[in-house]
Amino acid sequence: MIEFHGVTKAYENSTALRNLSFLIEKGEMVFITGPSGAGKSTMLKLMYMAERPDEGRIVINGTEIETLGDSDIPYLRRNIGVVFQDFRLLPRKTAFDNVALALRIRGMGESDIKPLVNETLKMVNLRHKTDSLPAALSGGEQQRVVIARAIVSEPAIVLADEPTGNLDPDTSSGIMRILKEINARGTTIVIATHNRELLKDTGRRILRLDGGNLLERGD
Amino acid sequence: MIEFHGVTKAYENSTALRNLSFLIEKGEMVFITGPSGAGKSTMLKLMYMAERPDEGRIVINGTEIETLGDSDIPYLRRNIGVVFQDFRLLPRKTAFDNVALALRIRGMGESDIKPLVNETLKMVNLRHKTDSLPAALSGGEQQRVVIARAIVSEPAIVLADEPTGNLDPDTSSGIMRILKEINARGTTIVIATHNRELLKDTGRRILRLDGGNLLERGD
Amino acid sequence: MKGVTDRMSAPYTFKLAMDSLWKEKWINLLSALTIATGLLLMAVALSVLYNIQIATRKLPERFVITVFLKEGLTEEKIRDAVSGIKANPKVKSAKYISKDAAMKELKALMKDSDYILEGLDENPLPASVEVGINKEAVSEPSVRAFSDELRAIEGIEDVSYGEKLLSSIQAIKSGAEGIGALVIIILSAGITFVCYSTVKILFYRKKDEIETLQLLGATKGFIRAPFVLEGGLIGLAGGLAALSGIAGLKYLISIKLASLVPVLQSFAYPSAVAVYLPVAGLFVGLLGALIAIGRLRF
Amino acid sequence: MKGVTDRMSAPYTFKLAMDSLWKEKWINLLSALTIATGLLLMAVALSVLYNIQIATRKLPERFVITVFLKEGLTEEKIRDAVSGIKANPKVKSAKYISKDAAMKELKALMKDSDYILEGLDENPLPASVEVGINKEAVSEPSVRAFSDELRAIEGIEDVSYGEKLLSSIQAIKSGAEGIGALVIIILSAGITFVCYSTVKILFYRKKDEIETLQLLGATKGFIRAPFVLEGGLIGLAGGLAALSGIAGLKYLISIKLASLVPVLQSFAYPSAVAVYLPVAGLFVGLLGALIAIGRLRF
Ligand SMILES: Nc1ncnc2c1ncn2[C@@H]1O[C@H](COP(=O)(O)OP(=O)(O)OP(=O)(O)O)[C@@H](O)[C@H]1O
Ligand SMILES: Nc1ncnc2c1ncn2[C@@H]1O[C@H](COP(=O)(O)OP(=O)(O)OP(=O)(O)O)[C@@H](O)[C@H]1O
Ligand SMILES: [Mg+2]
Ligand SMILES: [Mg+2]
Repeated sequence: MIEFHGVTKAYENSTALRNLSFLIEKGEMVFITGPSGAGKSTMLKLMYMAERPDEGRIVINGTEIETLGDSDIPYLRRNIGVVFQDFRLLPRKTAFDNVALALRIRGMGESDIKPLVNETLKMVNLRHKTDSLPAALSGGEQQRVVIARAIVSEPAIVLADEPTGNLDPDTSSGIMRILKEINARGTTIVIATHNRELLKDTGRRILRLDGGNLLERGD
Repeated sequence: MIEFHGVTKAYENSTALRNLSFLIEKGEMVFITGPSGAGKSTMLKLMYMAERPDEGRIVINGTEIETLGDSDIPYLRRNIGVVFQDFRLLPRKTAFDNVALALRIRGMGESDIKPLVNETLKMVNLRHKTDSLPAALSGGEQQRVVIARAIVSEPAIVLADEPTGNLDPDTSSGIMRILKEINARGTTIVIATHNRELLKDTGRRILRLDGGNLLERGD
Repeated sequence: MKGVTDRMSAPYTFKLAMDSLWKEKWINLLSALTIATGLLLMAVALSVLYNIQIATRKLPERFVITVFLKEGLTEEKIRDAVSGIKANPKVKSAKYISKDAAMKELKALMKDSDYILEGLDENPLPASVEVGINKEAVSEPSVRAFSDELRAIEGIEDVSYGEKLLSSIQAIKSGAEGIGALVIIILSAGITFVCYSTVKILFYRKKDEIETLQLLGATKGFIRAPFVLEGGLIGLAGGLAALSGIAGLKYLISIKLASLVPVLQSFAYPSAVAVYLPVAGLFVGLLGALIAIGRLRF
Repeated sequence: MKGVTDRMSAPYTFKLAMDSLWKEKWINLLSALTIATGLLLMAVALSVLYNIQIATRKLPERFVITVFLKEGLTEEKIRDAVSGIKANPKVKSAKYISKDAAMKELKALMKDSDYILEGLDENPLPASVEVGINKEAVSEPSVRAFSDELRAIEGIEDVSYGEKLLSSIQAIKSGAEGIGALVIIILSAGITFVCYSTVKILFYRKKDEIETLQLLGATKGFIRAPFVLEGGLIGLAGGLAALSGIAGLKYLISIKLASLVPVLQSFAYPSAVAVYLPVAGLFVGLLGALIAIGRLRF
């Protein structure tokens, strides 16, 4: 589902990822961990094509991303739901509209959107905040809107960057339960996290990064 | 140092804090915890006057904040360093300038600023990212810039809202060590957090919030 | 989720644009008013130019050519000469002035001293025809050619016209046209630029949102459509505001100012053009938005 | 940290403003060009009005009053009458036209038929004085009063002037002034508004930053100073751009266009005013910034 072959990514003054190779199978649930600045977010950004690799090949969902033109990218991205580390909520849209956006972008009709969005907001315990703007939500509430937006369209892949950084342990395990459920239904899930509690007893593969190097393939 | 007397704060459609009364002494280090949406950030916002209470009295550093005019607020705020949950870094300024801002606002000369900022960036392990813009920093790096900005001016009070949400456990304990050091030198510190590891064996007072009510005074 | 079509529902695009307009109503109002100001300036400039045009268009009407007739022509020959003049397509009017009428005019000119003319045993003044010509023909080369044509008619002694007056009419006309064209060109460029930059700034402010939309998998069309619509609506609003501004100005000028500045009473309002202001606003808004979002990259 | 003064170092404010300008150079360039466009339009409008003023100012110079002298005056009396006319402060020039000169003119007017006048045993035409008056005095009531003053002078028979010409000069002058004032008022309002909204949008985009600065304990002065400076610098840049735009236009008109449109050759450039464009830009930039940030609250 996700293949990295000798991928290197450098920013102007530092190399974020060095010669990374790994493979994530369809339906897998994989954790990425490592200290702050290790390159976790960069790795996810390469997967959703916010960054392009300097060297190496990346294959997502069977598509060699190097071969993609600008106009193909939106269609590949629709197979991917992303929980951004910095949220990226649209500040002028309500929680409902922020989540609905993921469906509207995909061309779904309004009559189908409403029940789907409401159901997803209920899953993350935010049914009562449907009409709030992001600025009127607490940090953890915002994070849950982002999670709802990532999963509402039932994408083939969910990429979650530090999805529980602003959540208390109980809410965190609620979210993890949802992700596991989705994963059980066949969705490939990649989670970048520092949270030791999330990593404990998962029985899943853990990729450990440090200074842009893959320490442990976990497989 | 910080006194809440029967404080209630309501937003348009919900009450965030209900009749809160507590006292934080000068030089104390206090934790605030509670589930997502419990009102932790709102409590800190009342302390740094981003929000005003609907009912009750708040006294900060000996000043009844109700009596303050608009033009007095900046001067009271200069006694307070804040780690915002949503960072609030200026996107067009480098890490150095973001930290230096706290000093420039207070009218410090450029020659004094440089060594102080560099030293503080070193404390949070970001000496090598001095000239990076926030967008070129990882989530955890951004969070450490915010922490540096809050402590660089050696304020009488430090308010930290989820300061380790984007940090790995090792970096987190490094930051906690710094905060404890500052506290030992007499600074009053209030930390709102979900992180169970931070709350373990602190020997400090923990205020527990739920649905805007104070469950446990901890004293 | 697969198989869902990529078509974007038009009502939703419209809703998006309306929401966005409403949520930043003040800043959008500001943009609309900026465009309105530009259009208003343009309309005022056009009206002033239109009036200058009308004024200079009237000038040639005052231009007359005097044709002196030969001495001693019979009435018939005079009639032939006059009808010969009238036959020329450039002629708009021809007024015969007999020797007696000319003398009467001279006497009136000399006022109290006219008794001197009584002493003349013969009327020395020639009969003449005052010829008004079509305004298209009022230009130096055309008038010179025309005089030559007239001279060829039998019974005509000489042709006289004010060369100096003619060339100054010429100068005023071409001057007004030249300055007019210049002002219109500069104003058009100015207003288009203001619209462009207004929409560009509008768009620029949403850079982050656009990036987010891209990361969520939105196509260019999906992202651009609300902006174009928004630009168009702001432009349209600006145009409507300019229209009511012009109406207000017209009222102000014709009711309040005209009594103070008499010449404004004859100010002509090109109302037919004013109704195109909203269309012009819509157009510049759309154009500005299209140029502003032109270089959107993924 | 206590006891540190609140003074803000001016160099740092300047650095802040320059950084901010540079980091968003394209959008700031756009703003500066918007202001430049507005100023340019203003300058063009002012120049056109200036030229209309000059043109109408020359009209009164062509206005003359003819004073007819009595018959049979001695040379001395004529000289007295002429100096009596010249003594009036409203008189700019007075040209004596003798009976002979008047006859010569009449003969020239009558062209080939002048032989008829030979038959006169006496010159019937009166001697006259062509009086030019100061342009301030060219207005109907003033001219009427003036004629009465002249009639009181000994040796003067009658005074004649073109009432119709006078009133149309009046109308053209007050019309040009009225329209001019109107255009300038609308343009000023327009350009000020464009500047205001440009700076407002600039400021609006930084709303979040301003809020952060407030939360960090910055005073109003600290927050506002760089914005005001930035607005001023953008305005100044716009003014300089307008200045070079005007210079370019002047070149274009005087070198390229004047040969095509002859009247442009006599177009007057109020260059002394053009040098104030940068000052005007600075001013509107500062003003716009000040109005835009006026309602900053803590
Ligand atoms: N746009 C960029 N330009 C330059 N350097 C960057 C950019 N983005 C990230 N970096 C650098 O690359 C390194 C890896 O960043 P990345 O965001 O992948 O880290 P991370 O593992 O997600 O860290 P964290 O846990 O703190 O979020 C960091 O040192 C960061 O400063
Ligand atoms: N500006 C606002 N307008 C309306 N409601 C708000 C606003 N800010 C916060 N709230 C609501 O008040 C409640 C408390 O918010 P607060 O941010 O204090 O929670 P918190 O304890 O910090 O939560 P978290 O751990 O998720 O950050 C939440 O339900 C939130 O939705
Ligand atoms: Mg990261
Ligand atoms: Mg919070």
